[in-house]
Amino acid sequence: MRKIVLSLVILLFSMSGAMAADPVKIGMITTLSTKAGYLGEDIRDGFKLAIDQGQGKLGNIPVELMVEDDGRKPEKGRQIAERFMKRDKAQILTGIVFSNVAMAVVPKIVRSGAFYVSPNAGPSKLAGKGCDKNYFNVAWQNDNLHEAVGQYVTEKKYNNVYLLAPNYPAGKDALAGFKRFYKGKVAGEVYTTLGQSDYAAELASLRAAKPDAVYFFLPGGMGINFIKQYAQAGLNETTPLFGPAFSFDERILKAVGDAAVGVVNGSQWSADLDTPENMAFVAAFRKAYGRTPTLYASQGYDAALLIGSALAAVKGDVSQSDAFRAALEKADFPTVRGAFKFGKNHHPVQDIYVREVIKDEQGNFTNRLLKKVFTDHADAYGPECSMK
Amino acid sequence: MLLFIEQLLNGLQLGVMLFLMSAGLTLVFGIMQVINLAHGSFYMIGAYVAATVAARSGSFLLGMAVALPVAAAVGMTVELTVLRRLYKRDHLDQVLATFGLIFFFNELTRIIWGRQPLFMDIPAWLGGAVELLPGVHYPVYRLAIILVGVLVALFLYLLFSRTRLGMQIRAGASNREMVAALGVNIRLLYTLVFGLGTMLAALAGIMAGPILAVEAGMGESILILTFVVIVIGGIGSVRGALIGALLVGMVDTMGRAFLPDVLRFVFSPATADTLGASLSSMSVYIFMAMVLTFKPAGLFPAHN
Amino acid sequence: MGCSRVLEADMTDLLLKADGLCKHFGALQVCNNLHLGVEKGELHGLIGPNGAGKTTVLNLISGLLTPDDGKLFLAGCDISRTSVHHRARLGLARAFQVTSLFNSSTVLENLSMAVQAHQGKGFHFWSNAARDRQILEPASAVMERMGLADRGNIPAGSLSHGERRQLEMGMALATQPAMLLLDEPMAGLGPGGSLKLSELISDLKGEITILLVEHDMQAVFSLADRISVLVQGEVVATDTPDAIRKNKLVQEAYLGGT
Amino acid sequence: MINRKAVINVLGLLIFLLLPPLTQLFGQEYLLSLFSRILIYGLAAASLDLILGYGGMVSLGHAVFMGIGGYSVGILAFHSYESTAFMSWPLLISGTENALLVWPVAVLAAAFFGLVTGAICLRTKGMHFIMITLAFAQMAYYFFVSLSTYGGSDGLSLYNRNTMPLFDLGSDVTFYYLCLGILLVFLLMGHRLMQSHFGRVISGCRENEQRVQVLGFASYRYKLACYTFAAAAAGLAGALLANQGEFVSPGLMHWTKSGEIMVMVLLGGMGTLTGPVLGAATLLLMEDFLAMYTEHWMVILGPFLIVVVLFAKRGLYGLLTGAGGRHD
Repeated sequence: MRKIVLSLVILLFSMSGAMAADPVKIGMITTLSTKAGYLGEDIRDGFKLAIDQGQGKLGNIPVELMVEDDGRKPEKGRQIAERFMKRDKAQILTGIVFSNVAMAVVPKIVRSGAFYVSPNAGPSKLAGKGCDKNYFNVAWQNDNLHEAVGQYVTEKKYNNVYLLAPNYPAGKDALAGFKRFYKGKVAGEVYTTLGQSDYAAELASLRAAKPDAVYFFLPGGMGINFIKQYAQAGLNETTPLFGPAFSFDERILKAVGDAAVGVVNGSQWSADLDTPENMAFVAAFRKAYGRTPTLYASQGYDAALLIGSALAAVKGDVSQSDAFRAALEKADFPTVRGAFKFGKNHHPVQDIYVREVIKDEQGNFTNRLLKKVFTDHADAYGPECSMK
Repeated sequence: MLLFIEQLLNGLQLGVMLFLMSAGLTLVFGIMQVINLAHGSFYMIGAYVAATVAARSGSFLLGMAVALPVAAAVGMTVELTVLRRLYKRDHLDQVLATFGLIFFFNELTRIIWGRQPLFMDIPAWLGGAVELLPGVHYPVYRLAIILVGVLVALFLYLLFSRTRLGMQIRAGASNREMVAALGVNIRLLYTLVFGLGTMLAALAGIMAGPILAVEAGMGESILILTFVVIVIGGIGSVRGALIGALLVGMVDTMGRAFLPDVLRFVFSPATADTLGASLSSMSVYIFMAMVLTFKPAGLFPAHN
Repeated sequence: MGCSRVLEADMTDLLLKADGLCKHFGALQVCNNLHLGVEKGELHGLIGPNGAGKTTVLNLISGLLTPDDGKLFLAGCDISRTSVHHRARLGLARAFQVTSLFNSSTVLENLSMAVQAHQGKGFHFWSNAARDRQILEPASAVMERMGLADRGNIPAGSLSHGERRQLEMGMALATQPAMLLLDEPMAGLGPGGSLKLSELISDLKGEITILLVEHDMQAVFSLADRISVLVQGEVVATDTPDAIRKNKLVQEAYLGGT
Repeated sequence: MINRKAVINVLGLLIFLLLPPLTQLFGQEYLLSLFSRILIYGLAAASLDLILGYGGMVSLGHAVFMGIGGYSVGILAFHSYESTAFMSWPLLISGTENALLVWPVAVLAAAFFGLVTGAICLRTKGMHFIMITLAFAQMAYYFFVSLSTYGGSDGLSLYNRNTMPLFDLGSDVTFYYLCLGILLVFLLMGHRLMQSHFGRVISGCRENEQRVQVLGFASYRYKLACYTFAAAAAGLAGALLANQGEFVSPGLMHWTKSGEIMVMVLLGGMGTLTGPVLGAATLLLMEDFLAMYTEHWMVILGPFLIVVVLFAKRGLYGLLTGAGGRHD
């Protein structure tokens, strides 16, 4: 009984406290359950780190972060978005990991006048025809990282590359993105079943095609399976493997182990990117959560800082939506990626690098920056966007 | 031709993996008449425990030695607490309850081990590849999986044809009352069979661990294929499970390997790639639908 | 093939004719070149030692099994390969050895189903079946005839063994069949129950052609017009009860069997 | 007992009728869309109940019909935005957003798919039936995943809901009442259907199919008709869901979705028609509210399902009404 009274009292205090400070509510819809749950976890933790560093404030404005799990289901994401907007009157939403959830949720959010800042998914539709003045992507357009590797592979004079991706739109976009900058021959183009776990048959065909390099896009567990099996088949000794950063984040590397060492992958960020902001971020993240941040965490952190910069500009009054939007467009925040600005379709114009997977002195698997491939790179869909 | 042989091996290896899963499931179904959707969870538990122990100790075999009894113990606990009460109930009650078990176990692994997929490596002594025929290199570990499958099939054969326990199990499958009348402790028998089924699933999980991502929910993708196997083979028949598993393994592998190439004879490359990819995803299901259309009770129905 | 429901007008002498039926399960030959003729209007007994294949014969006739070889005619019409429900629609009804009822439905509902089947009312989606007088009246009539009038609202699953048998018979009757296949209706009944059922069957005699499979010899010999003896899947004799009693082959089969 | 059941039903109806004003009163309008989804899933679950609870046909592929209904809406709307034709040969079909055209198309498409696959599936029984229905659903799933014109696994987003004369479907309240109306009509129809001559035969097939055949019913045809009808209703549910969420994706046909619908039926109590609606409400509300309190909500939901199986044999509806499911 005493416990109940006590918690009631605490609740009342916290409520009255909340009223006094009147924090800006930010709704985070993200994927915490399912196999992909760690992606949402990292985005959330990165975002939270920024808030914690500001002692509950972003851009010196008190904020309240609400997080809910969409279970990777579009309809659930939508349900949560509605709750955040209607019940909690949140005007800023963020957090969605997957393109299919984003496609279902984002149009609803921005059409109702709220803002959405994407810390991960960047489907081409939202960058092109479906762009919106209230939609900002602070991560990348889906094709970007593939484009960088395509460019790098061409520079390295690989001329007969084998391509592999799951049979779904993001998979096809990925290979299209790669081919946009890759100028050589295609030794084979294979689309696998979404969610497939065994790649023995594909690897056998791949070996038979004798390519001089392999590019693959297999997000999540599929990638873990593929990289392990690729190495087990002995292919990593003969044919170099390339991929986007999605299959080489620090948490996947932990699950893949030695099999990934030496693989070159494209990313807009790396833990060893030598800027003061990034060094501070990586150190703080390690201290707070006891693990090396992934690119998802960096994107979550950047999303928080971007929102903070705009909040500061309107002094926490999001209802001044034009001013808030203008502030977001400026992208005036200390990004951990070195340089960052928005294109007219509110997608990033940023540098993109290739990294190499290494085993560091402590025996941890991580990425080392290799080369900057693109400077101020924008996505290919901007021209389709009607915004000015 | 060499490629074809390699793909045959791949199909065989996938079939063996499926056999390990489906043998346990079909036993449990044949004998207790229980539809156990949570079978995939034991596969996952096997992989998680083995990965954890192997990571700590550095020994794959120790991981296996710990994971098998742990999974069996979990399985038997589930049998004693939940499934035992469902034997006489409608299949649908079993579906609902074991669906609940899937939720529970998936989330529990996430709570215990976190969201991060675990790492599990091939033991050094099974690493690398051997040259089976000139030009056909095959990973040793995958050969080891095939070997394990053959051993398990042999073990089950001996168990059922040579041992008293095996005969009791077989008799229990065909006539429950009769076996009970003979004074066999049917409850104990059920628990043991369930433990055995669980252990086979866990073994599949352990063997898959070094090849696949060890992650929560890994059981469901193979679970459905397992059900496909036992339905094609004929429910309750271990022999049917073996043949069904090999067929499904072959159909799936061959579809993935050669379908796009075959379609290129008819369609443009781009169309062939897309169509081939879609068709090969469906190949197993199309195969099952065809088998059931012509043999509605599967290839080897256990009971007439 | 032009087969329609058996009517009085188109009846030939033999209502049912089996012509060389064969059926085997694996290596076991359960029905071996079987010939059987049931005349219109008679009560035909089918007896034989255990395992002679009596139930198999009924399954072949009603269509639950398909013969490996041989033909089956109902009123001159080849029904060897037609489906169960088609044969039923032609006027072939069956009462099972192990009663086969809708256990959670009431007696009246069970009988209504049968009447409904006879009337061909299946694809009526909207009218309430429980209030259909065209069905209720004949169903109640059968219920009365079977001596179940006061049990109408009891679920079939809660009836006594004897009552279930009566209901089973009633189900077959309610379809107003041209021919009734009875599979050991007396099995498991006490003397009282047997007597009651015998009365019911003799009451039907002449009205419906009946093929009766029964273990209770006394009942068969007193009820049947003619009797066929089945031994190892073959009919070894068909004759009047008196003649069968004296038949050497029959005596051998039975004495040899015990 | 009848009284108690009637009281529960009326109470349930009242709650559903009064929800929109209540949510407005308490400023919780967002709940309305959750409850619209409950009504739609209730419709899908009740339609599954027709074949599963009454007909004894355990289908693990019912969600595929929702998917087909949903995609009918999505695809036609897509062509309407793009001003292109869905089909130009043999007859011209252009895109449209008119609900009075689209929804019947959705129903017919689902019914047709049900008819064709049902004709094959119904040759099998028991576990085999479960698996072959699943097989067809998986085929459809992979088909739509790879169908890049219509978004593949990302799905299709609608700009707005379908249009209908007299009703503004864009209004959440109107849409909610429309769903409620459709659900009620369906429950009424289902109830009558199961009491009709046809329903008798279907229930007979569940209990003793051989007997049904021996009586002279071609049980296969009855089951196929019932399966097709259930598919059509699920197709309508899919069309509604696509409108409610303004979105369709192949995820709608994944086997786990079919499993969820089945869980709704079992949870609520099969063979009751209203029970599955209760089941849908329970499952969706639990999912939603548990997720607000813990990320690990599944660790609670799982054992809850097991407890229901073990202790409420006839589902929640049976527990509430005190009467059994099914027939007695």
